[in-house]
Amino acid sequence: MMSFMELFQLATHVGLHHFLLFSAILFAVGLFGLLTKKGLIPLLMCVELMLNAVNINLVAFNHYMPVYDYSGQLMAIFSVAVAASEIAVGVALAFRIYRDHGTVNVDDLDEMKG
Amino acid sequence: MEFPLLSTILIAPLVAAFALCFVPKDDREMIRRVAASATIFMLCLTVYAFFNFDTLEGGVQFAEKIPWVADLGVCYSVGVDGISMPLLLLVGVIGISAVYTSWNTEKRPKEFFILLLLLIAGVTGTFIARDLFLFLLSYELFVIPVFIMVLVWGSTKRLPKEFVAMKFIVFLLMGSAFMLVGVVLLYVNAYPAGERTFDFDALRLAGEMGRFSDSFQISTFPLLLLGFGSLLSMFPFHSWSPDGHAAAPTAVSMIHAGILKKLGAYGLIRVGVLLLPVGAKYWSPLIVTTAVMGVLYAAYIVMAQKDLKYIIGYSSVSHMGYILLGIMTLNATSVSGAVANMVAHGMMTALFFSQIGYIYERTHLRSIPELRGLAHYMPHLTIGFMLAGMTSLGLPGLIEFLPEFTIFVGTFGVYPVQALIAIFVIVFTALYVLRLLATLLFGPKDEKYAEIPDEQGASMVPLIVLGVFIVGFGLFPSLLMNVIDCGIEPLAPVFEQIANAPTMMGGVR
Amino acid sequence: MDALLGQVHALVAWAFSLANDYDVPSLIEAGVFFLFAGLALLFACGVIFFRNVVHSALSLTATFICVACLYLSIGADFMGAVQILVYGGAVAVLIVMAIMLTRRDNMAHSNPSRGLFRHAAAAVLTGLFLSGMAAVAILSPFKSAPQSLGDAAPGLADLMLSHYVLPFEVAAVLLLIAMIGAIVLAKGAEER
Amino acid sequence: MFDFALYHAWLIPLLPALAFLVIGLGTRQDKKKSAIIGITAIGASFLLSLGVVGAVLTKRLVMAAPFVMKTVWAHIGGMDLGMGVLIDSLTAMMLVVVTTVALMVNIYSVGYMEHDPGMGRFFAFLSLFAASMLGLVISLNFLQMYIFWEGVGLCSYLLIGFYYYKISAREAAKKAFITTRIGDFGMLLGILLIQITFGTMDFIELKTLVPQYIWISGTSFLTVIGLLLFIGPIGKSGQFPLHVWLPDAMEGPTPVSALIHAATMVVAGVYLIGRAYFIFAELPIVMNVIAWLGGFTAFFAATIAVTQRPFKRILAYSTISQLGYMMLALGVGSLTASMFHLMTHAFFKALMFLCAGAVIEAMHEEADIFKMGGLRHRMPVTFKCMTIGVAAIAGLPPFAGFFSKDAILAAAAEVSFPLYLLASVTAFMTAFYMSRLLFVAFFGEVRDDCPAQETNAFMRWPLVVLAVLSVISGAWGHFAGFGDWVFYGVHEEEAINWAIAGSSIVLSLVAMWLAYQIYVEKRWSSFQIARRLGVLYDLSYHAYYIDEIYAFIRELAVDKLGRLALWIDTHVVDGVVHGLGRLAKGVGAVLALPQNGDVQRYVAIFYTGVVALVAYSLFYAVKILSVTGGAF
Repeated sequence: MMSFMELFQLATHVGLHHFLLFSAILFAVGLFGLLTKKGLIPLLMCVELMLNAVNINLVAFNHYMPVYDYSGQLMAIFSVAVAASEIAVGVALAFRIYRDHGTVNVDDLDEMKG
Repeated sequence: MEFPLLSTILIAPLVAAFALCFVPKDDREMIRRVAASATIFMLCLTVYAFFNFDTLEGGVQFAEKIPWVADLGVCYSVGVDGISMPLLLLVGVIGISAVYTSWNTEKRPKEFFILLLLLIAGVTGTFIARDLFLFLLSYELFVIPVFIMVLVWGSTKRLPKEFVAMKFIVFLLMGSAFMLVGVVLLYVNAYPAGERTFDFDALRLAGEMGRFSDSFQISTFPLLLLGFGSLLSMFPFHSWSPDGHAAAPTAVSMIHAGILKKLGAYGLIRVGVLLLPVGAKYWSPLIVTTAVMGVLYAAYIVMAQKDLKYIIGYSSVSHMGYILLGIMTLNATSVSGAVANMVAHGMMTALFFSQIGYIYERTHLRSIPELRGLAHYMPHLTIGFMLAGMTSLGLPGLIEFLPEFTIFVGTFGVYPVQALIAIFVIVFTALYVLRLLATLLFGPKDEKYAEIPDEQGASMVPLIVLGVFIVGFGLFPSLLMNVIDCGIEPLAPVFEQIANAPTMMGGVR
Repeated sequence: MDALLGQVHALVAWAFSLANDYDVPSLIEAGVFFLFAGLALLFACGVIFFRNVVHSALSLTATFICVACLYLSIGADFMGAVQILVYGGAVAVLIVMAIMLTRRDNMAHSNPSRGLFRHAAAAVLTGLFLSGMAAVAILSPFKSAPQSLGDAAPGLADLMLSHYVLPFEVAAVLLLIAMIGAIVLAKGAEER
Repeated sequence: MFDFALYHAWLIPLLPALAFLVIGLGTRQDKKKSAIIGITAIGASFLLSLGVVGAVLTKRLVMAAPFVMKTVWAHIGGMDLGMGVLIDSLTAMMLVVVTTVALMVNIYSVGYMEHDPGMGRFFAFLSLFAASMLGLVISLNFLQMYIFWEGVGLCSYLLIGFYYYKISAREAAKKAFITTRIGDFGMLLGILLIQITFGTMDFIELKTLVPQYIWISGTSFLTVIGLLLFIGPIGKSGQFPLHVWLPDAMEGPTPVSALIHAATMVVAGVYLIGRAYFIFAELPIVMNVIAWLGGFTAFFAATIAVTQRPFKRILAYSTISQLGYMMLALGVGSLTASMFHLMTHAFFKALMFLCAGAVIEAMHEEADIFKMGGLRHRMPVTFKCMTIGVAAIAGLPPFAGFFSKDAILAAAAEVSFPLYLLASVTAFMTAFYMSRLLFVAFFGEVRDDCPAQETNAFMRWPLVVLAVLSVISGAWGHFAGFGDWVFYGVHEEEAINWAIAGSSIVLSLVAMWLAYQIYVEKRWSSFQIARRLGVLYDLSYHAYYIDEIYAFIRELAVDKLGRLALWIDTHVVDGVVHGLGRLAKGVGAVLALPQNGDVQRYVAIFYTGVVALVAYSLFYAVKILSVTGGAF
């Protein structure tokens, strides 16, 4: 069993694991939201949270792992681009759905049910 | 590097299909001219290849090899040996016949011919592939055009064509799902990771090195058998085939019965028997028995059928039983008989279907009490039906006699009872073929056919092309047999090696 | 008094020894990390639990900014900038606009959630997921080797235009398509 | 000259084959050209055959020392399949018989088919038949023989069904093909067994291999082979129980009946056994079967012929009966007698058939002999020819049949008295029903409405030629030493056994007198006799109802079973398939339940999966870490 001191030392030396844990928690928060929210736009926000968590991982790996170039950050940038597209289309969709159905609550939207 | 003959043969229909995309859809003359010239070109090249095939040298000839997906060990590797060369010729012959049989397609000819050419290209690819991956790719590829063609240009008689198309595709894909598992198992077991390859020869080498243990072979062979067997319309997995023939447009029926079923048999030899000889040996008594049951059973069903396409459909199930019998008897004689019979039966069935297609196109009838006495007005059609019928019942001097005889010679010493039944079915074959011919062609005149023209011009092409090969190979079988013989020769050690392997019945057969 | 003084001395001595034992820069680093990480998580929870969707959106923006600060803290300046510009700016604005466009009534309860069962199930699933991921994160034997590679922007540009040029182009096309798609979707078919 | 013929013997079948090609592809529409081509080809073959005979006589090519030419036809799966020419005295005899009759029939057909639009087709088929038959005769091995055997079967099918618009002709053709196919099935099995046992099908090689085999392994397996081989001749040569096709085959044009179903093709079975006599002669059981089946068939067919009414049908049953004779002769071990009878029978039976053709044509397709009468006044040449034919078949000296039939009776008497008795009774009945035919059709009063006239020259001259042959071939063969040439084993000089010959002459004369009394003098009413005989007469008249029995069996074993199989296929086999389809649908419906359109549920399911995967990988990670001992 580690002593308090060792634990403290571990906690205060910020490293890759801190970021990984943080992004895991952030992702989990987003996931919880994704599972519990009703409105379409909050859902989109939760997705953004999860994407951000992923980006954090990428950047952190790039910083802490011996990779010697910026490919991790570059991945994150691509991810940002994809996320931006996603949010743009998502918002347009939400708007469209609202106009056609008068609601953005996902439980009212089950037309594709088999 | 020498001229890439096989790739040219493969690409010709693809180029034509591509060119057809730019032909206006109303210009039917142009469309069919393009399709016809592609298949004529193919036929010329395949005939050239066939007669330039060096039977003394043997082995794989006209080979080409280009690395493709290096990580998986996939190559674009083509070449023909004594087994695939005759089948490639078969593709060439049936290809041109199929195009000319569909000469008068009214409904969306452009799309029809594009799909037909794609189909031809797919089967060509399968026969010339020397790489298992390429083989499987082409193997799965042809299913799509067939499906669409049955769906769009098919005819609904006993069953709706949509249903039949679905049945067809489900059957084939189910079969190939099992087969795929088998192939992946082969691939993984042949070599350790990193050295893996799909090359046929390399896989065979692995087999010879003993990479496939006996128990592995025994458990994997049924998977391959399910895949190839269902394509080959092995009893009891045959029921898609007569329905498929009946619903499909004539050209598809021709290719389907003439080539696709042979593809199953070819795959069974190439992948099943060659790579897993011990497995094949183990299961052979069972398969031989079912094959013979299929031969007899399908022959019986033909007796009760009235629809021409069903008759030929079931009769081809019966004939494919002979081929399966020949393959699974696992000796050089019977297998060479089976390969020759693949060619023979392909040409015969194609001729039958093209003649049926001709008469169906003009009368929209195809059951025998309705069609009768055609000989009075259509001598050419009569010759076509007679030729096909006589070939079907194994008349000497026509292409199918010697292959069947060879199968019987090979089989009779190994499985006497099964062979006896199989040979007895030649009487049944004679019975149903002659009944069909008698009612269809002969008998009193029926005035309602007076207006229908006899085969002329383009519609004579299938009869002439197929007829030349049927009679030519029948009278001079060495043309065909020498090629097959040099393809079977390398198999002799394989058969010797398994001569003492156990079967499921226990002892040594 | 002496005793008190002695204690103060002792305390000071302890503090000094502490300062000697622990390198202060890393403590500061830890402080910064925990501050922004904590804030980010707090705001993230806010996104979920605020009743008013506008508050949620603001909270989300705050999360983004905190994450951007974290990026800056590990020397990823360019990423931080991108994070602030794209997420803190564009995405936030888009979301707020979407909210404005789809909600015209009372904003007080504009961010509804599911029932209790849903919450419980989601909590269980999320908890499992989190514990799994945390275990993975902790158990993974990564060696942290912080490195500074100099200025990020030129390095990124080099990569983007050499090795990753195809993905770059694809991303550009994707953005274009997304833009067109968004316009088409929002505009609607019946007005054409 | 003779050498040329010998070394070009392969041309004998090839010329008619070429004629078939030329007529079939070119001159089908032109009657005259087709006839000329056909006759020229067969004429050339005839001349070549004569040359071959000359060669055989000069080089003394008896059956033990044949002349062989050989080529590889195909090499497959380790088998060398040869084709070639085997010339010995037997072959030469058959070649001459076949080409002679074929030439005569070809010439006759010019007159007979004059008004038929399908004359070109007819000559094409005739040429094809001649080619196949001649190919069969010169066969070097069993496979070649089987090939041409099937070839003549095909020609027979095509020619029986020549009047394809007649349903009866169509059905008869089909029946002939299928019935002989059953025989071929047995024969094919026999050939396969020979190939498997000996590794060759060549007659010459087998001739040396078979005795060795018997020396080593005995005859039991060979007996099976022999019996199987014999099934082929049963079918082809119309032996009981596969004789049913031959009477129906009379639906074909009469020249065809003369050529194929009397003189040549039907004796192919006899010829096969003769050719493979080195196998059969070693197998006593098979020989007994052949002898008794032949004897029975001869008798059985004769009992049917007695009551038949159509001209050609009587001749057909008589052919079956005579073929039975030949088989009997083979079975009792006298190849010479059998082949001798084959030759004489070919001539006189062809003669009678051609007469029948002339009569039926003259009667405008009326075949019932009881509707004829007094034709001897109208058709004197035909009458004379027919009389010669009847005398020949009845075995009166000095006509051809006397010598050959006597040889058979003598051979039978040597081996088994019951067989001899059977043969004698048959000979008696043969004389009776042939005289009946002659007397009813040609004697008596000319009917008022009888349209008969003597036929044209094309049809007359072949009759005369064949009549001459029917007269002289027997005596000529006997005195010129037929038996010196065509024999198996050791040849024994056979003088005529006058006890047997005398009794058979007496029997024939009695039978003819009886027929004369009944049908010309009308001393006894034939109807009364028929009524007296009752059931026997009915049985005979309906050919023992064998056709009906076969039809019943076929209906039961083929058609009903076929329908059953179809039912099974559509309901059971397909039922399983469709059942599987429904099963898949059902499973699909169950699996579709979670997909109710609730996106969040999808997400939840997805992440459940993720959690499971994470847990799974963690499990292994921990395992690995515990091995490597590495935390971080």
